Amino acid sequence: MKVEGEYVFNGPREEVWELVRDPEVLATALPGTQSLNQVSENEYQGKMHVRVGPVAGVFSGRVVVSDEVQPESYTLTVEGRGSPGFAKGTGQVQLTDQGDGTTLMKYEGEVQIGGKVASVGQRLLDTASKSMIRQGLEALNKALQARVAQSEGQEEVEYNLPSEAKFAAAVAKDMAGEMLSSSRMIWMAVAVIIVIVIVAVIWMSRGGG
Amino acid sequence: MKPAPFKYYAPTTVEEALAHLAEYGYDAKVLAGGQSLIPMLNFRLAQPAVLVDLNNISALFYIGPDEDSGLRLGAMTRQRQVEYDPLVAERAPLIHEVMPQIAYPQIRSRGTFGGSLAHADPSAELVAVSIALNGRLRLRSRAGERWVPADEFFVGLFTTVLEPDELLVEVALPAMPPRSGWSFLQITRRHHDFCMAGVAVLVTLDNRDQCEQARLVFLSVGDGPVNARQAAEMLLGQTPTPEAIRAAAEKAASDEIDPGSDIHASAEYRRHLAKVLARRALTQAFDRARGG
Amino acid sequence: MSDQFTVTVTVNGTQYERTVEPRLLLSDFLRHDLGLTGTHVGCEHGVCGACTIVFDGEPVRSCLMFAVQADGHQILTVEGLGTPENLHPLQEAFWEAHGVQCGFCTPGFLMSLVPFLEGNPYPTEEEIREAISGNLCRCTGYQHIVEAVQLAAVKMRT
Amino acid sequence: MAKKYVGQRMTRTEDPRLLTGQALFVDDVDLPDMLHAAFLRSDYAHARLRSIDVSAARSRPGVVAVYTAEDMGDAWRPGPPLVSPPPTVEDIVFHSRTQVPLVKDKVRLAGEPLAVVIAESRYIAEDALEDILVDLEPLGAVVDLEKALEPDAPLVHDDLDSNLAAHLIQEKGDYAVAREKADLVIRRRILIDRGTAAAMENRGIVAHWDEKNQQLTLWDTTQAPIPIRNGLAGMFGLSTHQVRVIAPFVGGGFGPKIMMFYPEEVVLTWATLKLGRPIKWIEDRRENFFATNQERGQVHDAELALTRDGRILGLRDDFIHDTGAYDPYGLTVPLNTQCHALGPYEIPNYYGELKVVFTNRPIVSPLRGAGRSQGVFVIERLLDLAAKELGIDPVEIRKRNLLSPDVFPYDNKIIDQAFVPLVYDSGNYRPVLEKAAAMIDYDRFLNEEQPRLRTEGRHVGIGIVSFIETTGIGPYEGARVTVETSGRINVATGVGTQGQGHFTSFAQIAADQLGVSPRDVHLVTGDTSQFHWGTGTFASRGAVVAGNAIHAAATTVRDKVLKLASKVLETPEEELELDDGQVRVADIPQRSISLGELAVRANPLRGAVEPGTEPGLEATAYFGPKYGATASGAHAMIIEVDPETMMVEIKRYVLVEDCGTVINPLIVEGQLHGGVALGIGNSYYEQLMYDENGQLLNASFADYLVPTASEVPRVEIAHLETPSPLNPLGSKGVGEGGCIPVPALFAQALEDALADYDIEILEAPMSPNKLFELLQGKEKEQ
Repeated sequence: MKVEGEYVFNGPREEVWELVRDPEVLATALPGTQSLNQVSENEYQGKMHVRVGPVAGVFSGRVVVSDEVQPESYTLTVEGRGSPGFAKGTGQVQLTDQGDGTTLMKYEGEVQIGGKVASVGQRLLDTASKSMIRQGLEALNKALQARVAQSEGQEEVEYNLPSEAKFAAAVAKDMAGEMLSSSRMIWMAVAVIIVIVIVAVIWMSRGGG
Repeated sequence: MKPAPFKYYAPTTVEEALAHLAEYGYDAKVLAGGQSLIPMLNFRLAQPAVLVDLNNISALFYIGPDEDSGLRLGAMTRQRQVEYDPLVAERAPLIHEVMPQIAYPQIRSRGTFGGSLAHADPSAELVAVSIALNGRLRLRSRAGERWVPADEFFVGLFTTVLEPDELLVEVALPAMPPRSGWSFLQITRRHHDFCMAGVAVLVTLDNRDQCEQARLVFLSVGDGPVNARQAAEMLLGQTPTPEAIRAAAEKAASDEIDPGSDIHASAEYRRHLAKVLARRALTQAFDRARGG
Repeated sequence: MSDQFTVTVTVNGTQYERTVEPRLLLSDFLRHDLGLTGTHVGCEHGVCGACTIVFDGEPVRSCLMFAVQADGHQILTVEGLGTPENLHPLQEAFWEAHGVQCGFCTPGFLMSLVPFLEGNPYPTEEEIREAISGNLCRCTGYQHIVEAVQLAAVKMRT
Repeated sequence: MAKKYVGQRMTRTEDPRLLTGQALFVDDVDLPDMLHAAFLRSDYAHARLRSIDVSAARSRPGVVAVYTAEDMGDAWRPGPPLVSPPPTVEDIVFHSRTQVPLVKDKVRLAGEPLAVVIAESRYIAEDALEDILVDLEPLGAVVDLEKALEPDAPLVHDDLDSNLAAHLIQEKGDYAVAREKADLVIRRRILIDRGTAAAMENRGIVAHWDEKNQQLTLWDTTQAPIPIRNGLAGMFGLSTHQVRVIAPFVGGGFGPKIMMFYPEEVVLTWATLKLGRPIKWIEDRRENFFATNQERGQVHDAELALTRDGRILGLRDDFIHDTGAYDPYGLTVPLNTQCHALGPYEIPNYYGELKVVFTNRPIVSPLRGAGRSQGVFVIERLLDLAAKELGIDPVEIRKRNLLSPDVFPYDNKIIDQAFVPLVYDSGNYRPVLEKAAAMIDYDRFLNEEQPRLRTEGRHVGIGIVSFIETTGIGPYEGARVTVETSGRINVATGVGTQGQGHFTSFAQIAADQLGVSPRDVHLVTGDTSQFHWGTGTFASRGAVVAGNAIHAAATTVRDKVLKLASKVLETPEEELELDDGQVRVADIPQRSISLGELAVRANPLRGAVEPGTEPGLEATAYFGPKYGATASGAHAMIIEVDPETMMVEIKRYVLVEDCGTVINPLIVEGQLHGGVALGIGNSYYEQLMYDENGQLLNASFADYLVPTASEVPRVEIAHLETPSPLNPLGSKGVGEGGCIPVPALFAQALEDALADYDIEILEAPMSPNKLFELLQGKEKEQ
């Protein structure tokens, strides 16, 4: 599956770079992260407890950063696995200073998805990934604004790192697993994938070192 | 394909259910009709620790009149009951027309009206229809209750404004104004599959046969229901000529929806279908408005 | 979490009481706990309709319910419809019109159709096809099933 | 003979049990102390197995055993080839690679089993699957048929130097010369993709080793119980008398329920031998999409050479056939494709190069149609395009090329799936086509209705195609017919039954010989303890091959009955008649004896019998045809398309079938209806979608679209009978005929309906999305 898009961060490029390379921010901004370890200069390993609506699972993942050109671009290779399935992807992230204090992030990647989720959750995969990436990036942007505000000594913008539950809620807050037709079913499978994709994308935004 | 173990509660009152939700938060899933949750459990894609089953809460099953010729439905009202209810047929003919198109008879026997809304599938007929009809939803938690317009209830893909300790308990549907017309069209691969694109339309004409009010709500062409406000805006105050309808359909399909691709339909095909359906549905709805 | 629940349910007029885990599907309960193997399981995700039973008078997928949810309710399965020696008119019609081939989907069709025909004694072909739209059959191409329902409607009216 | 039951529309004997939920299916078997199995299957289509840790699963309460390939020791070995590879003829390449019970070193398809959990319930077994830790190293997957043969493609089988599983060229006449002479050559690339059988009952097995009796019993949803019995006995060192395989009522077969072996058949047998407890495994629907064989993937490069007046000079059809990760079923499917591309037409010159490739997808074996519909799609598409190019009506171009009735038996010079020459036994094709055209009112539709509807802006189109179906192939089947002392007739045969109505049609055959009602004929089938020899149900052969074996055995029993009755009634045999379960003296009906009484007398307690007299009224006979019987047919449809939405409605469907002597028209019609429904699925709804990594993207009934009652039209049927000279009943098979021509027919009708868009359909199945893209392409061109 192709994952691509653009997002404008309300902050200068250096700040964005700083943000995405700060493991502290990311580890807490990635809800459900049980562990996130840098295993070598360019490689991270982590475990995430993903919960999207009723779908839940522990995913273990690995990220390798390469082709890093600070503060412009880098390539990420991501692998995640859990009982509902697996995802594997490579993506390029590019940051462009727009000259007006904002930064354009362009991301482009190819994600392979397999296992249960891929075989029964196709209906909304594409739609879902778009939607989830947008929400993930918005969360990061809020973190950025909080940082920018802080560093400029302005009045602090209120930003609380989302809890697992809140994040999950933002991702897919659904109450009753009710619905019309199961015949047409199982979109939920999708959600897990989406989270994997988000993880990939967010990890993509993690700088080297 | 057998579900993983879970803890099970079958409260008989809303209060009890809310207490369970407050206690377990995101560890709990609400089981309404279960027609989409249980397949997920069977596939083991969902493994909630706790299920709170609403099927024994008799207070949530009802269809009744609301003031000003509207309707009120308890969230657990079975879809099959809605399908055959004479009051629904009289007061919400759009719903009456849509019900038989939802899934299969056996699913409607069990599936509930509120469950479908809370599930917030972008392809769900009732999701789009509830917005088209300007419905309002009553949400309850232990802290109290609030009413949310359907248009604001759906946040995105399977996402609503419901908090984990909240339950959707009731749906209120206002009466359609006089000189209103409606239409619901969808294109499915097989009869009764999730549609590749669909649209629910409600229009009202003034006494000069100009469009006084219009709502077009699309399904399956975005990460939630898409209320095409700009297209509706274009029609207001206009005589709904074929050209005006065509232009509105074009607007909605090119600027307001954001379809994804899947194994059944590409984004491009969905966009095309949305345009065709919007045109046809508006045409039918205006015809009906003129006739009534 | 091995909570057990006691379920009391009336199936085909007989009351049963069993202790079950809450996750036990109603289809498995009927087939394996009660030995009523006429209800078949074809997909366990609610599409094929083979496991359809009549639950409090309405057709439902027994693979999309838990046994514990049947507590205090009335169920009709294919075993409650007729016997080989004394077929229900709908079964008779399926026989006469050759609405059965491998027979695996058949109980699900019958249980979808019993409430349908009771509510609609003069169904059109289109209504019949709609009524069985939630039941898959791979053998018959549906034509003889539709003819069987037309025949059954006549039999059940008289 | 008083009554003739063959040819009657008889309701089926087996139905009352099926209709009341009394019929036994495999999942209904419930034995004391029974355990339940669940398989851990690979998520990856191609991967190396690094390690597998089942310790946590083993220690879960309720789990009795967890096994991997390592645990199987010497019992682990690849399965035998089910259909022998072709005889080693010069220039044939065939690499036999068969499936393994559990993956030992390398995963070759998504869903291949890695381990089995055996537990007190299926619920617990599935819980334990989640406890297993597997380390798989993903490898590049082979999915695309053409890319499979590229030099840098990953290898499905590392010991081969490419993914080529087989290579074979068949020739008739000289195509190159024919092409030289042709006025028109139509060449196209034609794609046919995979579907699945989707029988409503998934596969299932209950295996039980009874230690005290030293007896292995296997209830299995197989279409071939006897070969499974023989194979398992051999594999586990048991006498065939110690192994009983029962295929009880089976909820639809359609081809893929015949395999030797499916991994589960071996693993369950091995495990019950080890544990001494009965074990049940029921495939779930998601598993079925991975673990049960599939069919149809082929890429053709085909060309048809014709004269200006539409006569075929030659056909060249080079194609790549996808066999999946293994090829236990030999060349059955692609050979059928080659044969059916020749169809009912006089094609003097043919050249066909076949390449079979291994891919990282489930195994390919016959699925109702078994390669035939692909061949029909190729020839019919080319003929349609030629007709259009030459300005000849599609029916007319077919008529010009149909074989004439005086050429039979007609030797098509190439070999068929049984490696014997493709000989058409009998046929009369033109009346079949003409009848179909008349039934659908072909001329009136084209001349009146279609022009009228087109002026209304409606897009309606008609299609009509001819085809043949090779059926009733060997090697053989057998049957034992017994008159029981109750007067009822017992018939035992080895073929299994999956809904084809064998209980009834076989009874009709026996009843005619023995003067009883078919209701008094008890048929036992699919139980190896009841009949010892046979092959199975496949290739539309049950009624032909087993039917004729029953006919032969019943005829012999009849002779025995008459001989004995002649003595008892002191009347010459010629003056006796069999009717109503009695043998009567023709002119003196009160002088009679019942079959039951005769059966008692046929096993005398005292006294002497004439030397050479066999006891009982029983006979066993076998039937093995020289070659298959070739049925034929023509289908026609009218469809309407909405070119704005791509929604298609079939307005009328007509078919004419010639399957020789019809034993039971009711059953034959049912077979045809069901076949058409599958064909419609294969035309517009059912396609297995794989991504480039070999992941199946629609492994559920929500996304794999089996047609419902709303998609399948009413089918109007007519029969013509050209009996087969190869068997006494004159019958030909009909099980697959319904589905074979449908994709070709649908394509023709769709093109006709959208004539103003001038599209070419070169792909099956089509879909609304593909149609949308075709029309968009046209709009952009214009």
